[in-house]
Amino acid sequence: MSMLTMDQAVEEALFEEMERDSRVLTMGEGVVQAWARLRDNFGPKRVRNTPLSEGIIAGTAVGASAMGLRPVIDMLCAPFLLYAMEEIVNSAGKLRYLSGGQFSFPLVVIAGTGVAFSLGAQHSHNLEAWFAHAPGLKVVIPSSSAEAKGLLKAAIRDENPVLFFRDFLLGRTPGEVPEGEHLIPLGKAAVAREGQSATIVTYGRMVLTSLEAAATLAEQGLSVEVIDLRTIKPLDEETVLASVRKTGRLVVVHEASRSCGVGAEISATVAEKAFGALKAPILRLTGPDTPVPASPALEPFFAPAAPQIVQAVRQLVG
Amino acid sequence: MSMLTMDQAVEEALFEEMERDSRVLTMGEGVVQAWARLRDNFGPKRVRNTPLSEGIIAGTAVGASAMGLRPVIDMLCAPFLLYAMEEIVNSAGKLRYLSGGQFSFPLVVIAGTGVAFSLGAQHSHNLEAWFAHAPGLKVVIPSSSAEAKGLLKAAIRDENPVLFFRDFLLGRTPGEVPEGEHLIPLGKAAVAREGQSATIVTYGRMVLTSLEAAATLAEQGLSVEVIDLRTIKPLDEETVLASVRKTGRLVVVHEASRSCGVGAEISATVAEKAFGALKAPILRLTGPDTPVPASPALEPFFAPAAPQIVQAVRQLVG
Amino acid sequence: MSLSLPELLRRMLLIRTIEERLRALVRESKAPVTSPTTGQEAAALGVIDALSQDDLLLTNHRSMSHLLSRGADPRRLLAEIYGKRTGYCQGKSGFRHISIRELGVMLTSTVVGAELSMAPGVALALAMQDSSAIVACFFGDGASCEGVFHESLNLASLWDLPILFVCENNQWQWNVSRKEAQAAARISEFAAPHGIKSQTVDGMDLEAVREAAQAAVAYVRKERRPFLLESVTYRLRGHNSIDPQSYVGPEELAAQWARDPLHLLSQRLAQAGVVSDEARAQLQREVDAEVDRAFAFAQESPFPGPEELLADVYA
Amino acid sequence: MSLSLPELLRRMLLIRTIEERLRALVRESKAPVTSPTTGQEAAALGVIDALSQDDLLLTNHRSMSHLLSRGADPRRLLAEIYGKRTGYCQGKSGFRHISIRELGVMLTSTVVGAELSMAPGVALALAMQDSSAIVACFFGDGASCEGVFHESLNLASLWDLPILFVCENNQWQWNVSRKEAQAAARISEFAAPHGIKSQTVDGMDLEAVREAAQAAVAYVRKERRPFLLESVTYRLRGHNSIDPQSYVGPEELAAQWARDPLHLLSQRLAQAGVVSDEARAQLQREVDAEVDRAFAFAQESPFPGPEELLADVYA
Ligand SMILES: Cc1ncc(C[n+]2csc(CCOP(=O)(O)OP(=O)(O)O)c2C)c(N)n1
Ligand SMILES: Cc1ncc(C[n+]2csc(CCOP(=O)(O)OP(=O)(O)O)c2C)c(N)n1
Ligand SMILES: [Mg+2]
Ligand SMILES: [Mg+2]
Repeated sequence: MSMLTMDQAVEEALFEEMERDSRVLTMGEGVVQAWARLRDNFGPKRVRNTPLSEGIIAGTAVGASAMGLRPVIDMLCAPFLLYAMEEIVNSAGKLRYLSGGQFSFPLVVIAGTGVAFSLGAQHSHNLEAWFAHAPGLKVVIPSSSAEAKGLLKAAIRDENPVLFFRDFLLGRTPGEVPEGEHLIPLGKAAVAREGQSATIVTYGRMVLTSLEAAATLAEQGLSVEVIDLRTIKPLDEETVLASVRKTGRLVVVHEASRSCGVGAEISATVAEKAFGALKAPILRLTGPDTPVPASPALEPFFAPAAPQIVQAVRQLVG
Repeated sequence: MSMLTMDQAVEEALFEEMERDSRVLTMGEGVVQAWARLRDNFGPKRVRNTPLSEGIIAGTAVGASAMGLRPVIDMLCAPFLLYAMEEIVNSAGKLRYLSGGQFSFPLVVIAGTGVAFSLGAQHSHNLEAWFAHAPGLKVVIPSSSAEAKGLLKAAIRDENPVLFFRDFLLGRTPGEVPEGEHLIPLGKAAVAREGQSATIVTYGRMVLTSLEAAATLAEQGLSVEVIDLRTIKPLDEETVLASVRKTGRLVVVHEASRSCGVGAEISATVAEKAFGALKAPILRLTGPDTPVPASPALEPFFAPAAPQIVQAVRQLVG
Repeated sequence: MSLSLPELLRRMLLIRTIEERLRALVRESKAPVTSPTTGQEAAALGVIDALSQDDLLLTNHRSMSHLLSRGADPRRLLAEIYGKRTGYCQGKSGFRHISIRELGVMLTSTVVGAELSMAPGVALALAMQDSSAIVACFFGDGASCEGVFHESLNLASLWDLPILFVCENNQWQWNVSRKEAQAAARISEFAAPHGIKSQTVDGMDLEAVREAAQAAVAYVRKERRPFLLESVTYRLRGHNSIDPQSYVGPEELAAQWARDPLHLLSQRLAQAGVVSDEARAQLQREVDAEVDRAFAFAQESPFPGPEELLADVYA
Repeated sequence: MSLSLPELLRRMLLIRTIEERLRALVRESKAPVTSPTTGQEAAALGVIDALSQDDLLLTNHRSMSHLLSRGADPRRLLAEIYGKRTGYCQGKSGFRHISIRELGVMLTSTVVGAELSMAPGVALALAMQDSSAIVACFFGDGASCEGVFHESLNLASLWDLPILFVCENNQWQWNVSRKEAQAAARISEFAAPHGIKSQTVDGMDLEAVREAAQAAVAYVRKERRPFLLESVTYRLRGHNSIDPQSYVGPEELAAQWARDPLHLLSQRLAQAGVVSDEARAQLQREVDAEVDRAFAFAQESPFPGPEELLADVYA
């Protein structure tokens, strides 16, 4: 075990995979500075600064991955992905299918997510739901440095295009990370905390907020289960449904806006497949359907906070 | 009343609004040919063919609308919007908010949607859920020529950016359209058919498929209510909730892929706000989480069909 | 490939014959809609003839000339167009995005500009694998209106990528004339500011295209640097096989048909005594027979089964 | 605006003083992070001085010089940077996307390239309203790597839009050197293929920039055609106010500081006897006092209330 921030864990995962597999290369604006250790060890051919051109960065990853390379591109902030949607969604997500399986696209797109540092809506915009809605892509969002390492290593080894969202705040938060070969399979959620009377399904930084709420509820004598999805797509329905069948109550928590978000998908899945087990309405605590404000006075109100989660759970069991 | 295809109804709405308001102009690849009547009547300044550059088409609409013009841009097919996400989502959707309300963006983006004509996944991709998830935008999808006219006229008069999705098949289907001033307010759903034992919530072309299913069910003695959302965002929760409170059963139907689609949002909203009224699980019938195949042998299996809807409703009431 | 002039003529006849047959059949709804390359055969064939077998191609929605020039089997090609299981993409693609990996035809997209966004990655892989192969990226004049065209040129120049950018400037972007869409006089002029060499050639003259392409290919292969070749050609048919071209002036169209690359080549080979009119008539008969067989194969081939809807989404 | 040389010097002092103050305060966490325009004051001021009041501007994340040159109130500007209700955007923006409609500063986006995508629409509106005003679109060398730069140039040329494209080529794109990101020698060279006139000027020399800008503005206003002006300047500070610039060579940085536009102008005005050293010291004292008041206003201003989170999403 070593203590690493999520950003350090990402670099460690990249380092190990680049050492393991010479086909892995990284590209992006400033990756040479961000991942100096990679540049020093693997050289300029495999760690490439790019022009400020998100479209061609993603398109290049698509072309390179079809040829057998395993590119990892850093798009910095999720909203910058909007210049690369054509390449990620129309090309990487569809050309395997449209070609009758002639090509595969083992690439990873890293993008920063989360409401932080008064960045405002053009840097802070949680977009994971979009990539879950589009076909042919996988989506992961770690909630800790250890998850970041394990999920990124698994994403790099996956044969499909994977969106890897890195939370800005967690990026600077230290946490224990297993040394060496630490892999977390895509598509498997984790039970972050076991409980009996209600289930909280969440992911990314909201896992910490939810665990905080669960601790408070425990003091109040309420045992709550917290599920950390880890992978948004493919979704680990089994784990979610099993928990809800046990507790009968569900609160979904995420920072992204509400309409057509991941919370809607979780809620709808449960309302269809575990309806009989439900003892109460399914609640969603999410970011509002607004852009993210930059003012430090407004920013803290965007994401759900622990007290709201506590209140929501109490409302369900009340 | 006159019989018009949806495409003709769109042109009629544009004609009337351009006549009414000299600030309205249309831009896009081939609009001069697509809307020859507009070009003939309103001239080259207000009906502009553009370069094959979706990004700048959308960006130009953003800039022009902030200046008080009311641009309507035709992006042809929804997947081509992927070149314009930055302009639509980061600029049109966020710059009013980030500027503290200094600007508004009264623009309309028209895009073709739906699985049709063996076009394949790069022309056929239903993306309405994305724009519902992003802040600051409105989304409408008509299910008939009359709705197309009424919703487009209302969208052009709206002070906000509106995505207007035009179904390819309905585009060529004739239907009765009221002459002149026919407006359908954004944010209001329609009860396309009244019923007691179950509610089908749907939109766009799937309204026709759902009504077909409802007719079959009626013959079988089952009265089903069909709700035509018309506007995807802002969502008319009241109408949906009122219907489910009456029937106690809900099937959501759309052609778009399942994960994080509009159906998930409807289901989650009901599972939270009308849970007490639910007598059965909420079912979603949607397109699969796959790209759209071009083969005429596969294309018909993508969208939900009437028999599946019939079966789903019977399962709920069974 | 360096094919003989008679063989080059045969391929042009094959392309023309298949596309005109498709246009005839679509009117009787006996064929799917396609996007004819009629008029652009020389621009495609001249470049592809200058490539070697291990070079890679990217094309787009208007690919018939590229695919057949490269040696695609007309039977599997038509089967794909008909959406049949025996097609190169198992029927999933239809005509719009046909890629044929076994022939080095990579990653075809029908989204205009996508060929340009993917080409650098394909070339980067060749560079990192120390291959001597190069990438030929075929795109239209309309694609050069998409910003990603410039991003692609910049990256190719910056990273020394072996890409032959081939712009088939056919003067049309769907029903919009290039002049209405682009201020630039020549598309090749966009290369220089990015530090890329370029040339503009008469795309109706097969031998001129081939000569220019041979020089360009040699440059890209030797220098491992990009090059932009613009072929000035013309879309003699509509945007697709059911487009009546009502927006094209009849005089303009007539003038362009007078430049028909197939006619030009036939004439020249006849005059040079390389392929006599009789020999050409014989070639045409052989081609007709081959095309008959190909259409029969495509029409009689089985469709994919419904289970295919869910196949090949993920690897 | 055609300000007097002493007033131009005063504005440069004001910009420099505010930004250096912000850099000092951010270290004590008494100010938010910002992106200094230090080194680029002349490139901004020289152009904005050549504009008239009814002309419109688009800027980006590095806007301090543009906003203060245009006459923004330092108090409301700093209040916005601090996220206060009294800021130009009611605190919603922070420093990254400050637009000031009352000064004609439109639609500021922090997404690189967005200024270029929105400028044609602003200019189109002016054209359709038969206004004599023009649009000045300020962007960085990095923005010229985004494809939309070329889409913007093409449309502006094609539609005769009155846009003065102003590239502040400061040699850096965050921590990436321009040479590592762009093959082009000069960004102004991208104009010609689109049929647009251009000029490259020394962005450190206020009078040179102003002279070039006056000619460019006159051309755009009279011809109703776009023009591309490239100012060769340098980002003397980090990408943002906490960036140590560790990736910049010390000799290079020293050499560039020797070109400091504020120093150059002060020197020139002193030598010409227009603004003596004493007069400049006096100007500096006035500026310091103004800046003190502005920071006090910003720091003491109220924050927006929580209800503001949901305000101004829709019109
Ligand atoms: C991004 C995008 N926009 C629009 C279309 C619709 N479309 C298909 S082909 C075409 C014209 C393309 O012109 P060009 O690039 O010159 O190729 P050509 O058809 O002339 O071969 C258009 C507008 C598309 N497929 N992709
Ligand atoms: C589309 C996009 N990509 C990346 C960023 C992150 N970013 C902010 S400023 C910047 C550098 C911009 O360089 P340039 O355009 O030269 O402007 P400068 O900062 O030098 O003034 C980068 C990469 C962004 N804001 N938007
Ligand atoms: Mg063309
Ligand atoms: Mg710069």
